[in-house]
Amino acid sequence: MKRFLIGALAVLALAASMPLIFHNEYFFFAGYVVLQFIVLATAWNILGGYAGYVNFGSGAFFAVGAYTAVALYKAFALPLGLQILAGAAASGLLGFGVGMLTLRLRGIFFSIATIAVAIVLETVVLNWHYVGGAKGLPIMRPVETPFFASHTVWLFFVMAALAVLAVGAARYIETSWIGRGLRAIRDNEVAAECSGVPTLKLKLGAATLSGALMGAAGAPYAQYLSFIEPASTFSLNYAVNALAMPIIGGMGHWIGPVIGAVLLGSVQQIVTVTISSEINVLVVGVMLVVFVVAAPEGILGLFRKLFPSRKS
Amino acid sequence: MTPLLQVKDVSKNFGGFMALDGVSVDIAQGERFGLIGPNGSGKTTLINCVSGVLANDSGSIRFDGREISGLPAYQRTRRGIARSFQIPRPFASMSVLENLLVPLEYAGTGKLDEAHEILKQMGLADKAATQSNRLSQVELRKLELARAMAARPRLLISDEAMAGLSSNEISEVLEILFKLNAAGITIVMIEHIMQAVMKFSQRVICLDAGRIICEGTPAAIVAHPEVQRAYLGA
Amino acid sequence: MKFSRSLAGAVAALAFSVFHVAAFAQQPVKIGMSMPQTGALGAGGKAALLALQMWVEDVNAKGGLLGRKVEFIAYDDQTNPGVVPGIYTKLLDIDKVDLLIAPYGTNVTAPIMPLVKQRDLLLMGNFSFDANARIQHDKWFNNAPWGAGALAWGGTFLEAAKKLGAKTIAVMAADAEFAQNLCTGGRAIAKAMGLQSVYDQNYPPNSVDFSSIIRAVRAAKPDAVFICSYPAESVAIVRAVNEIGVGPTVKIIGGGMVGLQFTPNMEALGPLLNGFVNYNSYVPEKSMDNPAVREFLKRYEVRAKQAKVDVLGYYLPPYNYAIGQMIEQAVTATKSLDQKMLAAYLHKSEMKTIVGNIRYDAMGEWATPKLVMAQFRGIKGKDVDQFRQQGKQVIIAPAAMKTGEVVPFDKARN
Amino acid sequence: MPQVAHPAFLVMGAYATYVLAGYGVDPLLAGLLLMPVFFVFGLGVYQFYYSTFEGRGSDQGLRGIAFFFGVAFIVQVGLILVFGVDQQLVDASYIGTSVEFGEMRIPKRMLVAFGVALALTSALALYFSRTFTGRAIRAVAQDEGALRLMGADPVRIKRWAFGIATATCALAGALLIIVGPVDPNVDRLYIGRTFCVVVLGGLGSMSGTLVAGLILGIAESVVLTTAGTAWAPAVAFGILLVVLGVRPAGLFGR
Repeated sequence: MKRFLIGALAVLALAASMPLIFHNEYFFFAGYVVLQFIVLATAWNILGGYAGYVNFGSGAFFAVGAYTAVALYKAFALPLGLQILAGAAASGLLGFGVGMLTLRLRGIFFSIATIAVAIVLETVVLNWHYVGGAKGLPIMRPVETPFFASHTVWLFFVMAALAVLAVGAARYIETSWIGRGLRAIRDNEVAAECSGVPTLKLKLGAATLSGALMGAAGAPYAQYLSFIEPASTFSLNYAVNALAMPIIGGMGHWIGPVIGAVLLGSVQQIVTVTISSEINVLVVGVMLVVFVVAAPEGILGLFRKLFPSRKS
Repeated sequence: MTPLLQVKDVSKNFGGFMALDGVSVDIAQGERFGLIGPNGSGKTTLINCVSGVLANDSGSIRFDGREISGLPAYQRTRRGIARSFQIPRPFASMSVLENLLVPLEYAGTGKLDEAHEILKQMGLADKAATQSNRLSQVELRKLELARAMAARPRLLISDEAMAGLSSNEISEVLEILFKLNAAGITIVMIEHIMQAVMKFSQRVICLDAGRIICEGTPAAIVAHPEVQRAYLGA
Repeated sequence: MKFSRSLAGAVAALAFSVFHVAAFAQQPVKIGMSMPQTGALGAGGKAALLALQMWVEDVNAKGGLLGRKVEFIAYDDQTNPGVVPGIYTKLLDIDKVDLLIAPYGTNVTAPIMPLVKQRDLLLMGNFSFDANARIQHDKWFNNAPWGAGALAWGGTFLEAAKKLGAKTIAVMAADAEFAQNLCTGGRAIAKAMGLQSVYDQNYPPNSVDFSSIIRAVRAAKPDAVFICSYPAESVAIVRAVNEIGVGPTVKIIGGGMVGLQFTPNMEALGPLLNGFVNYNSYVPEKSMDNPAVREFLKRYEVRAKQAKVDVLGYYLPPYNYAIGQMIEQAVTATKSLDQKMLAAYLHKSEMKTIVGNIRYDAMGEWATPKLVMAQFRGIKGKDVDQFRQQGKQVIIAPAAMKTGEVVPFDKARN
Repeated sequence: MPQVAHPAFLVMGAYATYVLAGYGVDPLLAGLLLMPVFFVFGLGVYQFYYSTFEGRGSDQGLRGIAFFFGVAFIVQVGLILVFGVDQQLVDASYIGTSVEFGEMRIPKRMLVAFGVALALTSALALYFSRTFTGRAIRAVAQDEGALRLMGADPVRIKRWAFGIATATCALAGALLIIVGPVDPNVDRLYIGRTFCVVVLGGLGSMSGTLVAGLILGIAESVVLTTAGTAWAPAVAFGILLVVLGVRPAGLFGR
């Protein structure tokens, strides 16, 4: 635990000192996206990887965070910190609600319900004119950002902090009794229940936390783009990436989603500079299928196979 | 003294099919109890209702004098009802030791020593670090029992723990169950292998088509004409 | 043989690059933009892009800007507003462009307005409608013939409706930046004119089936139907009107239907267009004849055939070429790429382009709008060349450019 | 076996029809011609799925779902790469004209689609109730063990069912593009509609499915005319969520 804490602080310090090394703002613009995917992938993994419930609607949780933040920013000019908290709360609530509705049923119903929620909410936002409806809403960033070179750098740092928080939470869950309970659910839900695991409560908890983290990741989105619009905020790409990254990285360990997000996220960011964005999401889809078929334990699994002597 | 488990008029209906039809039975503290009956007679349904995997449609189930029929399964486990499964359901991604840690942490004492103790008792001590999907059939059966024991039950329900085992392995498992009972744990055994049930049980009931057709000592049950008809005639 | 040929090629390339270095001793002037090349506005965007490329070639043939070669960078935004901010950030931070042109269309321009305002950059607008109304950026110059507000569209259309004796109106509009801006203005004008609204419906962008909406319009029995739509929807609406029918009460229909000006759409719809009254930037009528545009279109057509884009190129290409001309005039006059100086010049000077002389108002819109309303008439079959003839798109307003009187919808259909 | 890739196959069917229509083939005929091709394709996909997941028996739930999700996504992006994000449509004599009933004008394309869909559903219903394989397909959903005892191989039956489902997608895709223009992103909407209808009707019930389809269609058009078209996409998913929450067995389930 101590080592992890030190590591986390080191990552944050590194993030804060990035502006000293990199002067091109685009680095932070792209880095933000990678960090955002770390949060999303880690959040997805808490429910998907540990408990085995596949969320297809990560985009919706992300968007709920983003739009909650936008609505509050527009109405009360809330500071970013509170926007993130509110976004997390709203998406957490959404996760809880969807969980209540479907977590008692077979896993596939939960998955379908998350798609359903994504479309219903997208329709709601399309018709919600206060936050721009279908046509979107331009957001003016605050003019001054204390301590940071620019607003993008500041947002980069915020997202880095969220990523550390998310990974920390995932790691805590994984190594504690909660994680063992979730894994028991994934392996055999009836046996878990008969071993004293309160399966519904645990799943609801995981769905809430997972949703909340996704919402937190979405909250700064409008400020990052200085614009928000439903189609790209609810984009299927978030859902696919949030699911592909942990599966490709390896679902069993907290570092898996991080590896997946850093790898896929950076590749996509680099590729968008040169190649069309279609090809780059196609790569994600193909990699997802290839890994699911050929390397079900992800990159981590491959790594373990190569170096079997190393434990865990 | 009130019986440990009181099942009264319990019925369960699956879309028009009466799996249990007004079953009543009391099981005393410390008893070795046998449950037999042909395939589809409702044995597993009954213990599913007792352990909370299924909810009974009517009737009452009391454990230690308190009504439990509305409770979810995990709470029943925490109160002291543990079970093994007919088809082993290990937590396949975990090691044998971790399998035990789940009930230990959620329903038992949470002490790691205890897990090792149980593994030793079950003869699985040297498999503690093995991943559970690499176990043999008999080891899986033992793991089922060991995991149930880790919840520190007062009532252990063993659902066909011996099916498919050799006679040596059967006596091994029987021995374990006798030892657990000697330590004060009430045991309900569901079994197809008659010798084992008859050797183990102090009292036996026989279910057929969701009803109890007879109840008594092993010797009396074997002699009962309805049992003979149910088993041999069907 | 093969070797020597490739060697010769290499020598030639080397010589060429040496020549390059000599001719443009400095870094090129980079001009960047995103352009919808696929998606809803793709058909128009591709044509517009070709015109801009033609300007880049022309200006480089003349020796570039400030003696430097012009390098033009354009990305496809797929008409997806969500990707536009990322593209412009990349243009500014990775490609390090000197000047920015906005993508064609309001929906894809709106997302970058905060960005250019924050960085205080010059942005040449490209057929946007009221994109700057909220942000009020002082370095925005929109090249579009309609000016600020909806008067140039709604005013002329609704006056024509009045002339035909309309008392009631139905409004249908896409729920997107452009269409909403326009129909909000249109509603206000209709109200001021005393037209009674009997049906008013927004629909989500990229709707496919309009049969139920057209049925509802028919049931409301309006005299006029004002439509603000994007290309795919415009086409679908024209088809649905033909299939379901809007009923005998409707005397005039159309107004703000983007996409009916694109040649591929005109070709595909053919006679289904008859009777529709729609805005346009250029139609081949006598009153709009302009030798500069004619000359440009002649060159454009050759290129368009090769590139397989909109062959007529009436709607966007001349205006996009004009954007290039304005940049050229401002940079040459100020001898600078400084955004402030360029903006100041654009504000105070008259810009001379192939689409006419343009002056900008304080909001960066055309001070004197020049938008026409034209009615499709007598279109037969799906032959492209008929659209080059006069009388196929009769200008019914404004009065100064009128080439015919508006005809009631059902009369123009038969 | 709830399946998330079939809506993508549906859109694929629509695009395949579009390509054939480009060579002058009538879209309906194109749909029929595509059925055997899609059937074989479906067999192949299932075989692959079986040998990598079900056969191995390991953790098929999560990875199986992820696999089909990935396949659906690849189909969608592949279509975008080949055809672009633009809407595509086909032309035929029954598209763009309508039949008049007094004041009402009903587009012929709708009548054609309705008729063909009805015929297809009836044919499938007959197939499932009258033939051995059809009944076996229905049985496999409930009890694989019993089926084995009957002497049928559940894997073969499931593969067959998958093939039929995929072949149906070909014709349904043709209907889709007859009814209106298609773009690669519509499959997401159809995931909702498909599952809504199936869950509402009760898994495995043909008549339930038909009734549920009608209910959804009526609900969508009611919302369309009362609340406005902007709300229509949410209808199917809204109903689906409510059904999942209230009555997961479906309207006609036990």
